[in-house]
Amino acid sequence: MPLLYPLVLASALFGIGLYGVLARRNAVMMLLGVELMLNAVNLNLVAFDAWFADVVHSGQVLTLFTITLAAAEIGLGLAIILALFRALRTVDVDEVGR
Amino acid sequence: MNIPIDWSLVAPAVIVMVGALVALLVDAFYPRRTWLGSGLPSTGALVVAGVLAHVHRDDIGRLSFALVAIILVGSLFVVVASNIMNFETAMPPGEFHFLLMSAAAGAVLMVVARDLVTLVISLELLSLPSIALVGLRQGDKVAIRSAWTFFLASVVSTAITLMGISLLYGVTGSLDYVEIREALASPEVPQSVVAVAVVLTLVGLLFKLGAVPFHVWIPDTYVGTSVMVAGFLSAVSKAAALGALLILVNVAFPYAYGTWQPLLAVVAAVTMTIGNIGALRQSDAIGLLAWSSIAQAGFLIAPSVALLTTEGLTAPVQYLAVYALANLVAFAALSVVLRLRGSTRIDELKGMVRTDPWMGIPLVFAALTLAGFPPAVIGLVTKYVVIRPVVDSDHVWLAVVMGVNVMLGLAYYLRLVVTLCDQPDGEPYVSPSPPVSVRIAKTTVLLGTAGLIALSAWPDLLLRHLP
Amino acid sequence: MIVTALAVPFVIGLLLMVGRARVSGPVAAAIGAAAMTVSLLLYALVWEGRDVVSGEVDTSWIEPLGARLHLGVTAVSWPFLLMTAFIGVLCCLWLVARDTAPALVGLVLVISASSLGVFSSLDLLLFFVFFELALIPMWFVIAWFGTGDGTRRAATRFLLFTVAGSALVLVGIVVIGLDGGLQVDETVTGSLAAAVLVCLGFAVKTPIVPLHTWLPDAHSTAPTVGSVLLAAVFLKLGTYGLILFAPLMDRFADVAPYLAIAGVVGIVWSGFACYGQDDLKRLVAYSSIGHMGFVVLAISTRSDVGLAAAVFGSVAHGLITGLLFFTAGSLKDRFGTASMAAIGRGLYGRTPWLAVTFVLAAVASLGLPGLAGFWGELLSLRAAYEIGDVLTKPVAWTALALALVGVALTTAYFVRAIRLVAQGEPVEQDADRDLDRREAVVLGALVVAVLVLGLWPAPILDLFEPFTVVAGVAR
Amino acid sequence: MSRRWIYVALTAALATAASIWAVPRLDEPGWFAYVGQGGAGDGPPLPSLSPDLFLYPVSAQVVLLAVGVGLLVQIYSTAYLGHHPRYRSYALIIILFLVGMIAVVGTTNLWVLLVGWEVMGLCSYLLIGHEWQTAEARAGAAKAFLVTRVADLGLLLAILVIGETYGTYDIVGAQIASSQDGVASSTAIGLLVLVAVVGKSAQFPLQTWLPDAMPGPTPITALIHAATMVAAGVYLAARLFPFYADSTVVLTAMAVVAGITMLMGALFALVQTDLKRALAWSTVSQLAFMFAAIAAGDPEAGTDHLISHGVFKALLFLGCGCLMHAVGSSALAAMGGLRRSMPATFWTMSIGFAALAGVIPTVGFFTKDSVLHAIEQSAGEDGGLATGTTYVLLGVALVTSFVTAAYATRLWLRAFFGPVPDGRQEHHGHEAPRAMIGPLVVLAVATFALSIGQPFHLGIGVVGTVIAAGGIAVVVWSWRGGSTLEWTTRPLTAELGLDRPFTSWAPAFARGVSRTVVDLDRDGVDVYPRAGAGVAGLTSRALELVQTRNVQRYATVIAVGVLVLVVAAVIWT
Repeated sequence: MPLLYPLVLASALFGIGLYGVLARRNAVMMLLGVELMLNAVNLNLVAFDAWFADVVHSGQVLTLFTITLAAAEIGLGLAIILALFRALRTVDVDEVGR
Repeated sequence: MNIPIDWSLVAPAVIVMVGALVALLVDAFYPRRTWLGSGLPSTGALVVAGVLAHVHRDDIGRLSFALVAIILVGSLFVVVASNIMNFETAMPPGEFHFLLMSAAAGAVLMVVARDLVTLVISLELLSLPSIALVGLRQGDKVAIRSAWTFFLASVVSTAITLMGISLLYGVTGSLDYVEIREALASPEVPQSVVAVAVVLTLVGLLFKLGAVPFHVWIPDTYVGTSVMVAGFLSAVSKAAALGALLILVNVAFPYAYGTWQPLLAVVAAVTMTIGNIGALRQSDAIGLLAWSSIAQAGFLIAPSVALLTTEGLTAPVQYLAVYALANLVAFAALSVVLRLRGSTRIDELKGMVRTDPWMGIPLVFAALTLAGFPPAVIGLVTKYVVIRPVVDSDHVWLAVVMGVNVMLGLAYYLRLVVTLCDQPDGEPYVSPSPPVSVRIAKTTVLLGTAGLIALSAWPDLLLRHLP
Repeated sequence: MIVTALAVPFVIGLLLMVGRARVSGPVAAAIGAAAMTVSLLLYALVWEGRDVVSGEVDTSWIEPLGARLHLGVTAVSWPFLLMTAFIGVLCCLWLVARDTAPALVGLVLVISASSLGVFSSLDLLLFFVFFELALIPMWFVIAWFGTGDGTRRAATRFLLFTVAGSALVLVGIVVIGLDGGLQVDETVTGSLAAAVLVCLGFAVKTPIVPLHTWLPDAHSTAPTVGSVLLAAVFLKLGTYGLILFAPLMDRFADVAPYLAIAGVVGIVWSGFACYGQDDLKRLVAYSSIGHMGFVVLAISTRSDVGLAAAVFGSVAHGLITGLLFFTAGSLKDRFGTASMAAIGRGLYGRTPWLAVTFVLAAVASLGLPGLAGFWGELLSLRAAYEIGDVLTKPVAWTALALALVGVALTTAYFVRAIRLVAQGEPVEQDADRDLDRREAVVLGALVVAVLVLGLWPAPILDLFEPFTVVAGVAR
Repeated sequence: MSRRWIYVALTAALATAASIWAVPRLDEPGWFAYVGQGGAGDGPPLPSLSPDLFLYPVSAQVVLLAVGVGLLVQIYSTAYLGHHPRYRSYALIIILFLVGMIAVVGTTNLWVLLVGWEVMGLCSYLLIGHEWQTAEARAGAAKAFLVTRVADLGLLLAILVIGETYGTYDIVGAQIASSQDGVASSTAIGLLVLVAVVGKSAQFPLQTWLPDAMPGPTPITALIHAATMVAAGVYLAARLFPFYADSTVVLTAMAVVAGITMLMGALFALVQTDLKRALAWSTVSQLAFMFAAIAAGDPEAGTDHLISHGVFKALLFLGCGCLMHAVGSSALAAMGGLRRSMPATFWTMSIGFAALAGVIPTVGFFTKDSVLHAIEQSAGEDGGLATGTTYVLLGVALVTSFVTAAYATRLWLRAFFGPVPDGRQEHHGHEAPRAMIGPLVVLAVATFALSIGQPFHLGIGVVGTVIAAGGIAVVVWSWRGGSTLEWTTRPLTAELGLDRPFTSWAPAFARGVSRTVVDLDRDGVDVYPRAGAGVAGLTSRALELVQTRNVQRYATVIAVGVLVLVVAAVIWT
């Protein structure tokens, strides 16, 4: 498989994720956008790893770490959103910013 | 697969992490959740980590050791001065110390990282606890909102950095600094992709430094959180980011200097200018320091245009040391002010040098250090130190921008200084006999000031021994 | 010896500021005068001759940067030092009055001591540290002890202008330091950037048109001693800086023409500006710009005569403008304003001695031969006439012509001022009061100094004659 | 009363000392001969004020004239101004003035000369402005000081050029150098000196300050504006003559200036209605005579006339002071018929007017004769003025002689003869006190005494006498014919409007420019710091607008920032 396909897909994912972060008003949806961006990175890493046939598989190793990090971020993010909701009774970022 | 671990490098971070866990456990199992209960193990861990780092300083390398030392001392300062918060029931001491120590561990790890995986992990280890720290105060709407701001800005920039790292991996096939450098040395690598990758990779670090345009989170976050956490972010977190940036660029990207050198120069110039201008209209001392820390980030980044020379590496570290100490003194003094007077508005500080010289004079001295103005000679000398490599690498225009920014900076530091020295309004505030925690915080402030004065009297102390 | 001479006023100044509640104003002023006298005597005694660096102190300071604690008195700096210490003594004596705040005396001492430090430094970084050290105290002097509206604004303007200039100087010092080190007697640089930055920076301090707009506000709102220190000492920091740095920079030649032209344009500009002033302090402030223009013209020739002219001109201006500001201060003390319209005409008849002093100061300032102001101007003109090493004939002679126009204008505006204030049908006011003893002592001392230097310029000029190596300034 | 004599005694002491110094020098040979030490170095040294006192015969004469007139004026003033509240400062300034004059004349050091020169200028300023309550005195003083000081810049530059050319600031040294290495830069030096003396001696076109200086006390006018200060210009031109003697340009310029001034001054004097002002214009005209002699290459004739003019003009001014003392005004209309009531004043002043008109055997005749002779002689000589110029100059001088005799007669007649004006009581026209008459007598005697030993040039002397007699005759004839001698020719009484550039144009120009400069300084030059502060303030406000606490906006800033940086980086790379 040519390297191009996964890269295009990754770029698209990253872009969509970024759009989600910038455009969605709901905090949870923004988190999802971030997830998409991180997964684009993962896709990139795995694709490059496969393409290089990297012996030490550093790409895949980093992918594993990224997945973990993503989980941690989501955990923290959701906790914050929960606290926000408790404090402000909303998860709409426009409301939060006011 | 047997992965070799260089324990001498990791040991300080591990010790700090252990300290974090101990603090959490003590807090969990010790029925009276006191500040000291979790604070003492933290302090101890930081001291031990420092000793360990000193023992292994040859393995760590002079530069990294200097950065580790700055981070550990800064964390220690924050831990001790944070005692000021012991009266706040909304602030759980165990969690506070655990998060602080975790972040400190991440910071230490960042400056000893020699591959991108470690860098990413340590960056997150620094970021996520910091975010949690910012929002830690329970039921505080402003704090949680600040945490949300910080969180989102942080994860977005982390994602961008990761994207950059993935591209870098795609170009070089490795995540190890040295291997990346060797790969980039070859002329066959696609230059534009490298440029994009380098820029994206640096984003996360610049974000932590608070460089323009990644500075937007700083004012909200500093003002929204507790004072000492802001101090931690401004000193320790920046130290880690700067250290990581210096080492990453110096070790991994020397051949891509065509990309990062102009980038850093422009970013530095814009950052210091925007930071100073932003500070001009602040009416709150914390807000002023927040913007000033953005401006200072510009001064920290500027000498990295000469990163490939020895001086380009040491100058920012020396500047960082003084900046961190002065900033911590200022934040700690302000935390005392906040506790005693309930506000950090600049108007509230009026006449403090006369009514409360033991807090007023340190604030004045810290402000003068940050402004780079005698009698705080060390501030001036470190300004000189950071301008030197800039000029040496023929970026005279940047040096001139730095000069102009010294003037801009003075405009608001002066306001702070003269307000502090002014005739106080109304009745002088008489604080009731302060509790021990305030005394501890005051002592740290005075110790820090003493350090600054000693350095002013004898700048060689710093410039010769660090790094 | 130099260290003592610096430390005494510094320490006493700080002590006075700290212990301001425990001492009365006159006592503080007397202590301050004593301290400055000690300093003056030490500086006078330290002199060992013009071919050596007198009282040299040279110890290590910041090794990695090549900066040393290097102090010493040279033929160039000695007149500046004595003048500064003398003015410092007089400022303290001036403050021996009932309503003096002890803190003001402390600030005056600190400012004087820092300025002495500037003139004593033979290390560029040390020079810069002292250069900056006096600024914030001066802010306080202007903002707290000044009179009129907008003292704070004027003080801040002064400070920011000066710091903008000195920041450029700092960058210039970095360039010089990288090229040739920081020791005045060793270093030399071929960098154009250094020359531009340093000249631009000192141009703000000196000040040179069009970078002068901070000066009138600051001078006119400051208290009397503040104005005196600003004009007599602070402006000299700028000219001394130029004198000190000019020989260090090979590319000074590229900047010199602009400097010369800006200097003489300043002379003419300030002349016209003075002609339209009503406020006496503003008038004196603007006149300082003109006199500094002569000094700048002299420096820009970078010749031996120019050096002598610059040093003499600076010192003479210090004394004469000190005299003018003290006189203006006396008037302001009496009438609450320095506006000539408000003071009224006929001071000759109302307060004869004060009026005579004012006329004498004005006449000295307009450069009448036989008074101190003349020799500096004259030598500047001669330096321009002889063109010097770095200027071209068209530039130098254009500058010369403009400077002559400036001399005429100076006469015109001072004659106008004398006509408006000293002469005229006297209209008595309640505040009419001739000099009291304190004022008489201070003004008398300055008058004597102006006369002595005017009739016997040799003490300073002999430092530069015959032209050989002037120790401490690489040449 | 006795305190006033202290100052007289001081002046007398000064005069005695100066005389002891100067009198033996009168017989020294040579006219500014090259004696004394000095030598050319590599370049001129820095200026010094070592006194370097040295007198030549001519300088000795001028010193004696100055201290003599000074002493007489001081004595005269005890009566004239003795009750003035500011007599003390007045008397002291006169002494200072004399010291300045002695410095100018008695030194070979050009810097000392300059100092003395300017000290005289300052003293003149202070003395003209002695009555500083009155607007005319203030204006006159300011004008005198400004004009002379601007002109003095010429002297300053001339000294610099001499120093550069000959490597020394010593006149004798420079003369030696010029005799060894030849004269150089003569045109430059000469023109600069000319500027200086034109200002100091009130020659065209800088003549207007002298008549306006008349609000000063009359004795001062006698001292400064007749005998000494204005004469110092002539002295200087003569003293430095060797340095520009070979420059035709300079001599021609000087001749033109002298020619214009002498005739103009005489004509203005002819139509004045004020005695003092008429005498002032007469001084201007007579000074031009001296310059004419110098321009003709005979400075000695010029200095001789300087001495004689100093004496008789001082006499006239002091006499004028007596008249003013008597009638309370210097207007001719207030005088008339004073011959009988003030006989001493009448006789002494008559001698003065005779000398002014050039009547034998007063000294005025002889020295004027020498001047005319010098001009005549220089025609056809090599170097110096062109022959045509010389003859024109001679013609103008003769015409001036005629006019001079005419106005002298007119003034004499109008002051002392004719009807007593209506308003004046007879007893007002009383004789002046002895302290005032005494000096007049001394000067009158000197007017004759100085003619002893003066040369006489037959041809030109006869012509001059005839012309003077003609001038006198015309006026006397017209007086006999019933004319009141009120000649008010409009352009002449308005002094040709030559004053306008000084009294209205220059001040208006200075005021206009200064107003513009002040405005520009505030609103123009100050724009850049204010604009800078404004931009910073606006940016600061804009930054606050960005800090909305809206996370999405922050994220957008970050994303856009990254995009910009990436694009920039790609373009750079």
